[in-house]
Amino acid sequence: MSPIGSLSNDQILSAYENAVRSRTLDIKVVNAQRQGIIGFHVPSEGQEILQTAIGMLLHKEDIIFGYYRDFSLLMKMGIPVSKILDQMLGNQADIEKGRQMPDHFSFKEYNFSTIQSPVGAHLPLATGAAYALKYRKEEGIVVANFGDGATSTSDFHAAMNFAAVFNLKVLFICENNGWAISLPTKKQTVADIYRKADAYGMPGKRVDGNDLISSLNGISEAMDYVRSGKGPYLIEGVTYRMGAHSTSDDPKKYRVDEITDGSDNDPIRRLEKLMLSMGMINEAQISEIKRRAREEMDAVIEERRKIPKPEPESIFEDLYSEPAWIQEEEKRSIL
Amino acid sequence: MSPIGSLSNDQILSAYENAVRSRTLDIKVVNAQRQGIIGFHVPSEGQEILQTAIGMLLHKEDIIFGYYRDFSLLMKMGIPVSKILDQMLGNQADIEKGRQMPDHFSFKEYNFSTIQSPVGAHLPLATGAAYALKYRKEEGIVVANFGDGATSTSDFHAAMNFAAVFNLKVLFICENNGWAISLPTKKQTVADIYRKADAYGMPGKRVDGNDLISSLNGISEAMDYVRSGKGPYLIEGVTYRMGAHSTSDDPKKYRVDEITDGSDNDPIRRLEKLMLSMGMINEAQISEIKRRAREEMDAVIEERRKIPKPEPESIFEDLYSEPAWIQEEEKRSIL
Amino acid sequence: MTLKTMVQSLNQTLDVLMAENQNVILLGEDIGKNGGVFRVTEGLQNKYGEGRVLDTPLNELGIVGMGAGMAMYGLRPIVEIQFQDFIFPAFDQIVNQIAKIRYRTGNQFSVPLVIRTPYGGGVRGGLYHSQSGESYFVHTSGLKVVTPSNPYDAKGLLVSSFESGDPVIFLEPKRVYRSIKSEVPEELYRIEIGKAALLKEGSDVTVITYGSMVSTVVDTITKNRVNADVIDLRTLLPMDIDAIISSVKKTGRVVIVHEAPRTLGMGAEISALISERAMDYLLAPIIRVTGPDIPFPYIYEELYLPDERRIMDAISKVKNY
Amino acid sequence: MTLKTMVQSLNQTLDVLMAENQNVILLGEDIGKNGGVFRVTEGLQNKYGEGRVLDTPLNELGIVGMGAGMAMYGLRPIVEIQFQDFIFPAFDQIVNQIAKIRYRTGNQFSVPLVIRTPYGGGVRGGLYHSQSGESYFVHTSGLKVVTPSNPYDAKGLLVSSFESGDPVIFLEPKRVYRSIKSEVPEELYRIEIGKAALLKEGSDVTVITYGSMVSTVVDTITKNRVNADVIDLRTLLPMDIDAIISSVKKTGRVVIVHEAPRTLGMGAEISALISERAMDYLLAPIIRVTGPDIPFPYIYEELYLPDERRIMDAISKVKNY
Ligand SMILES: Cc1ncc(C[n+]2csc(CCOP(=O)(O)OP(=O)(O)O)c2C)c(N)n1
Ligand SMILES: Cc1ncc(C[n+]2csc(CCOP(=O)(O)OP(=O)(O)O)c2C)c(N)n1
Ligand SMILES: [Mg+2]
Ligand SMILES: [Mg+2]
Repeated sequence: MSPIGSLSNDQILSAYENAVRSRTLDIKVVNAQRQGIIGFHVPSEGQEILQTAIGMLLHKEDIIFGYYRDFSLLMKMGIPVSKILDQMLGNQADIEKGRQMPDHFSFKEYNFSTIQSPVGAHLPLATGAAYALKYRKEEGIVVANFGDGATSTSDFHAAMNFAAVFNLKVLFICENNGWAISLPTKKQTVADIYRKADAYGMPGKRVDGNDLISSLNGISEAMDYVRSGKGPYLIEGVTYRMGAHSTSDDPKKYRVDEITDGSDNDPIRRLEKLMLSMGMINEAQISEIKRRAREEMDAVIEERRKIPKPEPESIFEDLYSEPAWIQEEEKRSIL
Repeated sequence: MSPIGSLSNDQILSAYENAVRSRTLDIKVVNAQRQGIIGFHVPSEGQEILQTAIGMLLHKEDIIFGYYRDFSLLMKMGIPVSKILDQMLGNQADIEKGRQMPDHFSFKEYNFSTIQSPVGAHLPLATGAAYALKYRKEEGIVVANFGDGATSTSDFHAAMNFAAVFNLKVLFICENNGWAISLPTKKQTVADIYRKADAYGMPGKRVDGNDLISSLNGISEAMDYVRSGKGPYLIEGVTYRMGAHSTSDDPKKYRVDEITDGSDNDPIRRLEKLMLSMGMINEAQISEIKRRAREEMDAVIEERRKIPKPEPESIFEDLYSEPAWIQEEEKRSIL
Repeated sequence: MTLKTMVQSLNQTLDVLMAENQNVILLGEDIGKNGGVFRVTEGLQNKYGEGRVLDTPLNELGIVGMGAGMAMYGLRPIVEIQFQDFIFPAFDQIVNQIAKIRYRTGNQFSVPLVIRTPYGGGVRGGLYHSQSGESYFVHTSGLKVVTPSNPYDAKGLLVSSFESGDPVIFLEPKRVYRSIKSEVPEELYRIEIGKAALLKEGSDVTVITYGSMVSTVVDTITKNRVNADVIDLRTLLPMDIDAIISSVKKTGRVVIVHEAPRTLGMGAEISALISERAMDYLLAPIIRVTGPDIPFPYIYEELYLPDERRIMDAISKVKNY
Repeated sequence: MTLKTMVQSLNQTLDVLMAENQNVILLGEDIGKNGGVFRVTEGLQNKYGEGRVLDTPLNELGIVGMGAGMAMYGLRPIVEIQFQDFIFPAFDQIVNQIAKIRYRTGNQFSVPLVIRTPYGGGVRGGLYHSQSGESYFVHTSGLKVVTPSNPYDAKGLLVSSFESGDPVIFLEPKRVYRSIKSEVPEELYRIEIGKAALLKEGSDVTVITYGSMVSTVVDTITKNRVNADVIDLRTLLPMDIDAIISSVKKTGRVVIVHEAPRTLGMGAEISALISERAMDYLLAPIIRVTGPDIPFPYIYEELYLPDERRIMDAISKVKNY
């Protein structure tokens, strides 16, 4: 049973707003990075629609193992922009206490697990979380997002196989944005990514990740399958990394942009055009939504950047359930 | 072009003899292990026909990355039983100088690479060897053998993907013997093993590894493909581990044997019956071949076990291209 | 109380932990019907079912990673890696994930995961069934590293490891699995993580060791009537620095014995800690008696392993210095 | 001779090695058109083609394993791991394969493979772009471990590593990549593996360091006019034991400085080696100034890294002991 038939104008509008707010935050953060306010960023420009679709279909009890390029998903999950920025600034309000690079979020309260830098390494954890749900017969599924590059990792292989062998409720979603830093997907692997499911005896499906309806259709079908206990499922969402890999990257070295902000194949523009053609929205309203998003983001950045850093001694905390003598001694000698 | 049409009686007979000699050596070595003459053994009983087929189709310049259960392949490659036993005994004639457990062979002279214990870890090396062949435009292909359990390893995933992406001449042959120690293949993975090729965009094929003709047909088709430069190929040879995983294993804990020595589905017996039905051989000749094999193996074991151990100081050699002070100092303090 | 081998002690401990806590899950290769290649999990799948004793596919990364995910979400997994030599495919999960998750999430998540694995040589296992890799883990903050030397400690340390709330690498000296028996109470008891045992008391020399070498050291000291403090570290991370330093201050002479290779073996850290803190008490150089810096060879493993002769040589050297 | 950064020096060295030897192949992530994320391989794919500069899929195990296979079969691969933090997925290939292949085959095969990788902190890289993991490799016999501290050494050590015939972990201190320039001759030259450099001579104290900490140490010593021997190890496995011991015998006081965590960091081995050999020459405890045993945090990396204050504290302590 696909939810699309029942998709209301409000839902579409809110999906659109989420994508616009995410894009806007991306642009503002990249600027903040240039000004030295934020240390680093991995923009999700181009992947907003796919991520928003995932967010729309989640249930409250689902556990998300996202990756570092999941801004729109975080926002659609209702995680406040202020908390996102606190992490990126590494300030005193950051629940991670400033320990991780920007974009490496952990929001247990929101069932958003924890992001590491090593690509793919969260995927085996996702199988363990799914086993916990299964063992305790709890509601909910695990959704694990990752890039096309991640499909080459050892972690992907282990996690896909374990999920299938133990018949776990894991929905694997590959956000195939065409690139792993400078490596195009066709040099990452010869196969179509959704076909990698074959190797594990699970279904795989490709969706147009730049199209809201295609994404919602494919993902909801997969979620139905997973929720019903039939086993794990692999979705390949074909999308596109519109900008640089990160603020440290210079994509001109290796590619010419194929999709640019506001062009006809920009996924946000595509949704705009759909909404315009459906008469759901007009250009003035679009401008207003974008203006509001800019205002919102400017205000939150201004507010959050004023929060001071955590105390220096905090870097010696949380290594163990109780402090050990080694770190205590080192803390005394350093501070 | 399949070689089967042109398969001569002599070739079939020599395949049969190879399988019988291998089975006989296996049995003798297991006995020697019980008597404390040899430390350990991983028998290949049940997998003789598949391995013999591989050996028959190899070219001189092909490079083999085999695994620890490849007795029949080694023998079909013309590696003398004496050298096999020298390694297993760890004597002074062992080219590895007694450093590895039995069945962990390296025979560079015969283009048989080197066996490690960690399952699957040779597979990435095979891609490097294949790249060397390609880069130097040399004849030959790389053949990499491994078990069904190995398909779950990270090394398998990396090697399959790299081989496909770089379009390398690697023939991957999974000797699916139904078990990884106590784990049946269906709990190792939900997929059919040959379908794992899909994940890497390469062809995969299943052959009846207990049938000489099916094995030769499938493998030669795959070899033609690989030799012609079309890319890597995955063969799944369905065979059966007739005995224990190793001399340390007690299979009664976890299974009942499905195929036993000399029973109708024993691959050697199947070949015998084929040859008998074709009038190529009679029961007396069969007994004679088996008797000769037993004599041969008894004699070689008797001969090789007399060779003394390497000198104690040899264990400090061959760590680096030139000795380093650390090992030299440790040698002095220990000897 | 009955006499038990270490294998029996561990098996019984796992049994009680599973009986007491529904959230205890075992996972590893061949641990189900087969009971583990060393039989530590024998009978447990039969008793607790396939949902609690999981035979996994052949991928250590998957085992550790899945165990970690279970631990983050409320289960209490105890993982078996069949041989410590085969833990390296999981090394990234260990170093970059489980050791860092509590820290990086600001204590939102923890990974109370025990990774049991047999280690050490002396069973004719060659390069890949003999390694003592404790240094790789002790250098990794965020982990705890524990190794029992006898059946009694095995139980008490496993219980404490299980209850510690942190990821623990639990190294089982496979040479000792069946070679020593001790009295092991049926009920659960604890041996504190981070506390060493003083197995013998003496004033001439401090001999520091752990795990697989403890019985060799104790036998050597007893047989040769050495008047020595013998310290069994029991926990390698964090080490019991107080026990070490107070003994060194008493004896002034130190010999460290382990089976792992010398270079950056535990002996290096112990020696450095002593130099920093008790230099002026030392009457002789700190000597390490260890495995050499070579792969563990199939032949001559008796040369690889520290033995009575090498231990006594070192003791004589520090005593006659 | 021109002034070059370490990145330029390495780039030019790779260029010459490739020009001179057709068998040199580079492989790694993003090393082709992109020239590596730190630009060490910039321009080389353009010059030598896609057959000699390979952009690989995202799998470090595959990179190291494929490189090892090439090396066993006559090619001369030089591998790049994008950050040392991401080498752990390849750890099994490193510890169980490349370090043991010559040994286990009785010298039939060797693995002349150089694994280059940027390491260390100070670039705001947080937990996963800052680690100094040298201990993991130095504990692994069969490997050589090398780390240059300046652009000149980078070239000489890379050439020697390339020619050494063994697997070499070549650790490039990323903080130094562009922060120091030195004169670097165009032609190839060698700096012997296993030999340290005495960067300053003095009689009060021996300061031992390497890689990323060398310039901090030298600046501190110079600025504070400490009368010290400053040793840049350059090779971590095997270390230059003679250089260390002869300096210690002269000064009697030792401070070891590195960025890696203290517990089983290089300082432990250096301290233990000195205790074994030169105990009677010591006038003060051997002190280690190192990174703490915590993951490398994103904020306060200046607290993590040893600095002038901590180095001078240690020097005062040993001088005034
Ligand atoms: C194990 C590991 N190797 C290398 C890196 C460096 N790295 C960071 S992101 C990245 C590319 C990831 O590509 P993909 O999975 O497609 O995700 P995307 O960034 O395109 O969203 C690489 C190679 C890493 N973080 N982890
Ligand atoms: C990385 C690793 N993990 C575990 C082991 C222990 N082990 C040895 S053989 C084996 C099963 C291998 O099964 P398979 O690949 O099917 O080969 P087979 O023995 O059946 O021929 C296991 C788990 C190992 N050698 N290496
Ligand atoms: Mg991508
Ligand atoms: Mg098998």
